[in-house]
Amino acid sequence: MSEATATAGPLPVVPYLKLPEGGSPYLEGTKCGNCGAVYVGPRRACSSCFSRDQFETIRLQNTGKLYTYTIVYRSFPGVETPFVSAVVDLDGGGTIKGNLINVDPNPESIPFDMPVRVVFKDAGRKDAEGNSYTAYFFEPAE
Amino acid sequence: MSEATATAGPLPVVPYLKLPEGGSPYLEGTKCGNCGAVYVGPRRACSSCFSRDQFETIRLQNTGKLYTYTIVYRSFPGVETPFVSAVVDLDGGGTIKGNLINVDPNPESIPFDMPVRVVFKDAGRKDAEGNSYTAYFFEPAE
Amino acid sequence: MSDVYIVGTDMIRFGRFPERTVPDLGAEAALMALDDAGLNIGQMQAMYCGNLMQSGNTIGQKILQEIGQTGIPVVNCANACATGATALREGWMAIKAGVYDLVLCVGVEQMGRGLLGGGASSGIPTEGLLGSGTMPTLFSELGMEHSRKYGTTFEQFAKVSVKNHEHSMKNAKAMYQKETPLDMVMNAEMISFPNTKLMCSVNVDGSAAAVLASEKKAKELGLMSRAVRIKASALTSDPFTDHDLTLPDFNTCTRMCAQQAFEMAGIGPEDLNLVELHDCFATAEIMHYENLGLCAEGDGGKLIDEGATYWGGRIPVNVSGGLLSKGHPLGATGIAGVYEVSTHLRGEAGPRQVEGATIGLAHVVGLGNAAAIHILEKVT
Amino acid sequence: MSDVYIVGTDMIRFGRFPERTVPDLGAEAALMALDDAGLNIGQMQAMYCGNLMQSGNTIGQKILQEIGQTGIPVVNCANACATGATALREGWMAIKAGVYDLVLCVGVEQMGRGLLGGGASSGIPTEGLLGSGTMPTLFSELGMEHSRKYGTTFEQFAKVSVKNHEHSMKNAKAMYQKETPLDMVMNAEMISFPNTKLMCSVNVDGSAAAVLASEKKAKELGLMSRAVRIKASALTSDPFTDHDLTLPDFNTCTRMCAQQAFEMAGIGPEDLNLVELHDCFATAEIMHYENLGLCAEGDGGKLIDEGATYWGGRIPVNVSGGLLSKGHPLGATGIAGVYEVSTHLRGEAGPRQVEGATIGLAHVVGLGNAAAIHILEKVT
Ligand SMILES: [Zn+2]
Ligand SMILES: [Zn+2]
Repeated sequence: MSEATATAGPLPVVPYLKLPEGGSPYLEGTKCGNCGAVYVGPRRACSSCFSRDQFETIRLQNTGKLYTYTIVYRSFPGVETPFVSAVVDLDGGGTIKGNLINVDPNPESIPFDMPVRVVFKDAGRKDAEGNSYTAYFFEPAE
Repeated sequence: MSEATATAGPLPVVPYLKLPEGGSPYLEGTKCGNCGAVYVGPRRACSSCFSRDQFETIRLQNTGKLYTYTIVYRSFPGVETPFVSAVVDLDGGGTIKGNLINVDPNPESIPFDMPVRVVFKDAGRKDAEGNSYTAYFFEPAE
Repeated sequence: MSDVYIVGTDMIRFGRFPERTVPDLGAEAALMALDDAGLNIGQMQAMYCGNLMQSGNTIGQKILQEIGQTGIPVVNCANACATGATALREGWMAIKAGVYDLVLCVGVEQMGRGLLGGGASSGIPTEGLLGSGTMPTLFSELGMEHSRKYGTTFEQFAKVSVKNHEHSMKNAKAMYQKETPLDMVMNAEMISFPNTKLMCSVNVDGSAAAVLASEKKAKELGLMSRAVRIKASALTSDPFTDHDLTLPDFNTCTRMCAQQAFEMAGIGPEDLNLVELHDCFATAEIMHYENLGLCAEGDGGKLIDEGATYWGGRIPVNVSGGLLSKGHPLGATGIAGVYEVSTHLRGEAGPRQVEGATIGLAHVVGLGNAAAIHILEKVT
Repeated sequence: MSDVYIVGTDMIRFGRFPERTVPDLGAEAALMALDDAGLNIGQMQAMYCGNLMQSGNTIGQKILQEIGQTGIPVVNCANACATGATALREGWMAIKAGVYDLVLCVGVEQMGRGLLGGGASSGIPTEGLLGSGTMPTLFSELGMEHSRKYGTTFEQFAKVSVKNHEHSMKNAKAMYQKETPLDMVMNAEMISFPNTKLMCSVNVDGSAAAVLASEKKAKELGLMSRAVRIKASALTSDPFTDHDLTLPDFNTCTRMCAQQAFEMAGIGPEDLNLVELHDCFATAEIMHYENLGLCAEGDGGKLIDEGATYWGGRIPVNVSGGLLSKGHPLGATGIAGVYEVSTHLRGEAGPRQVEGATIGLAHVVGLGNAAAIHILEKVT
C-alpha cells in the first residue's frame, strides 16, 4: 500500500471548523479588539467599526442559546426532511446556523432561548473524491 | 414499426431557416414597410424607425456579397478548424453570418465583395434526441 | 432640482412563458409603458433595465434591439429582489441630475419553478446539514424571530395570504385569481414552518415598465394630467447588526429606507392611502407592517387580525394581490409595485380602486441586502 | 450643478487568483482607494459596484460585508465590458443629482481562462457551423472590415500589440512585463485571422476602485490637491446600423460617445495628453484611434506605423499596457482605465509618467453594446 493512496482523515465541512491533531474540534472566529464584534471565520476589516488591524483569532464557545429556527419540510432533492434549521447565539459571541438534532421537530418541543451544545460528528456525506467530512450540529444542552 | 418511433425529417438549425414540404429551403426575413429595413427572422418593432405595424414577412434571397470574414483557428473544443466565419450582405437586403465553404482558408483566396450563394445541407451534427438538422452555408458563386 | 414624474407605466399579465425570451418579455412592457405615455422610443434619452437572473447579458440593449435603437445610454442593474426598483431609482437619479429629461425604466424576469437559494460551495453540499439556505427557510426563521419577540402566531401569518389571494381576485394581471380561505392556507403543504405553500410567493415570468420625465418635459409634452409625482426614492443596504451575517436582516434596512423616504417626502405613514410591500412570504408582510410604520412595533399580528390592511380597511396593503398571488418575477417586481400604486393614484384601478387615493408607497427588499422605497403622489 | 472629483483611486495588481472570492478582490481595491483618499467606509454615502460574471449576486453588498456595513445604498451594475465605467458613471450621476457628496465605485472580476462568447441555443450548437460567435472572431471580422475599407494590414494590427506589451514593462500592476517584438507577435498562434494569441487581451482577475466627491465635499475634506476632475462622462448603446444585429457595431457607439464626451468637456481630441482605450484585441485599437478622433478616418494603420501612440509620441495610447498586456478583468477594466489616467494627471505614474499631462481620456466598449468615455482633468 503506497502512501499516495492512504486516506487522509476527515475534512472540515467549513473552513472555520478546526480539527486539531490529537485535540477536540472547535469553531474559529475573529474578535475585533476595537469594538468587540465577534465574527465567524477570518476578517479583512470590521464590518461594525471599520477597524482593520486589531483582530484576534479566537476559539468560539461550544455552548449557546437558540435564537430562532424553522422546521424545514421541503428542501433540495435528496435532502432528508423534516429537519430543524437553527440560528444559535454562542456564549461569548458569534452567531451560527446549523441543524438542531435530537429534538422532536415540533414547535411545542423547541422553545426559544433553549440552551444548546455544539457537537461535532461525521457529516454523513462524501465528496466526489470519496473524502469524508466532519460537521457541526446543535443539540439540547440538558 | 409503430408510428411513434418514425423519424421526422431534418429540423432547421435556426427558426428563420424554412423547410417547406416539397419545396426548396430558404431563409425568412421581415421587411419594414415604413422605412424598408430588412431583418432576419420576425420582429416586434422596427429598430430603425420604431414602426410596429407595417411588417411584411419576406423570403430572403439566396445570393449576396461577402462583407467581412475571419479565418478561425481556435474555437470551442470539438469544433473542427480552420473554418471561415463570414458576414454576407444578401441581395435585396438582410445580413447573415455563416460558414463560407469550398474556398481555400487563406486571405489571398477570399476577396471582399466576392459574390456568394447560400446553400442548404445537412449540419453534420445531431441533437441529444438524434434529430438531424439542415443548416445554411455560403459558397463562392462562380 | 426638478421633480420627477411617472408619465407612462404598465405591466404584462404575470404568468409562465418558458417559450419566450427575456428581451421579448421586457420589450412588451416597454412598448406598453410608451403607449401609456403616448411617446415612442425615439424620444427616450436613456434606458435603465432591471433583470436579475440574466443580469450579465445586457438585457436592456437587447430590448432596444427589439423596439428601436437610437444609441441612448443603457444601464443594467441587478440588486436581488430590489432589482427593478433600483433601475427605476437610477432613472430618477439621472433626471434629478439634470442629465436627461425622459428615461425608460424596465424590469423583467423569467423564472425557473424550483426553490430559490441554497449555496453550492466546495467540498460537500451543506443544505440540510448546516441548516438550510433556501428562501422559505430564511423567511420562516425571520417569522419565528417575530414570534419570539411578539408571540405572533401561525394563524396570523396565514391570514396575510388569505387577504392577498382575495385581493388578486380583482386583478386581471395577477397570476392567480382564486380565493384561499384560512383553513386552506393553513392546511396546504408545509414548506418551512410557519410558511405553507400558499404563504410563499409565486415564481412567475413578468415585466413592467415606466417612463419618467422631468417636470419641464412632462409639461412641455402635455402629460401632467395623468402624471404621478415621485415624492421620494430611497435605497439602503443592510447595516451591521449582530445577526446579519448569519441571519440576513431585512428589517433594519427597510426601517432605514422608510425613514429616509418619509423624510424626503415630508410625510409620515399615517398619510399613506395604500401600500405595496414585499410579501415574498406571508411572514415578511407582518414584519414590514412594523418596519414601514403602519402599526406600532409588535402589533403586526394585531393589524392583520383587525383587517386594517384589507381593501377598504384603514391602510390597504397589496391590493394587487402581492407577490403571494400576483406573482414575483424578481427583476420586474419593483416596477410592478410602482405601476400598481400609480394606477390607483390615477384613479384607473377599476374594481380594486382604493377610492380617493392621493399618496402611496411601493416597497421591495432583496437578499443581499437592498431595500428600496418609492413614495408616489397624485398630481393635483 | 457641482463638478465631480476623483479624490481616491487605486487598483490591485492584475493576475490569477482562483482561490480568492469576488467580494474579497473587490474589497481589497475598495480599501486601497479609500486609503488613497485618506477616508473610511463610514464616510461613504453610496456604493456603486461593477461586476459582470456574478452580477446577480449583490457583489457590492458582499464587499461592504467585508469592509464595513453602514446601510448605504448599493447599486450593482453590469454592462458587458463597460461594466466598471457604468458603475463609475452612476456614481458620478448621483453626485451630479446632489443626492450624495461622497460615493465609492468599485469594479471587480474573476475570470475563467477559456474563450469568451459563443451562444448555446436549443437544438444543436452552432459554433463553427453558422460561422463563429467568439470574441476573437468578432474582433477579427471587424478588423477585416477595417482592412476592407482602408487596406489595413496584419502587420499594422500586430504593431499595436508590440507597443502595448512594451508599455507594460514599466507598469508593475500589469499582468505581464515582457517585450514581444513584431515577429513574435506575428508568429504567435493564430487565433482568428488577423489576431494571433498575443493580439488578444489577457483574461485575468482584478479589481479597481475610485472615491468620488462633490466639489464642496472635496474642499471641505482638504482633498483638492490630488483631486482629478471628471470633465465628461458619456455612455451610449449601439444605434441601428445595417449590419449591427449580425455584426455588432463597436464603432458607431464609440463615435457617438466620443462626440458627446468632447462636447460636455468643451475640448477636442487634440487637447488630450493620453488615452486609455479598449484594446480588447489589437484590431480594436486601430478602429478606436479613428473613432476617438486621434487621427483621420482610415489613418489608424498609419498612426501606429508612425509610432504616434507610443509613450513619448504625439498621443500616447494605453501606456498602462492596455488590455493586451495589463489584462482585462471585465468589470474592473473601466475603473482601472480611469485609475491609469488619474495617476498620470496627478504626476504619480513613475517610470511611465506622461510628462505634463493635464487632460486624458478613458474609453471602454462592450458587446451588447455599451460604450463609455470619461474625460479627466488635472486640478490646477
Ligand atoms: Zn470593530
Ligand atoms: Zn422601419
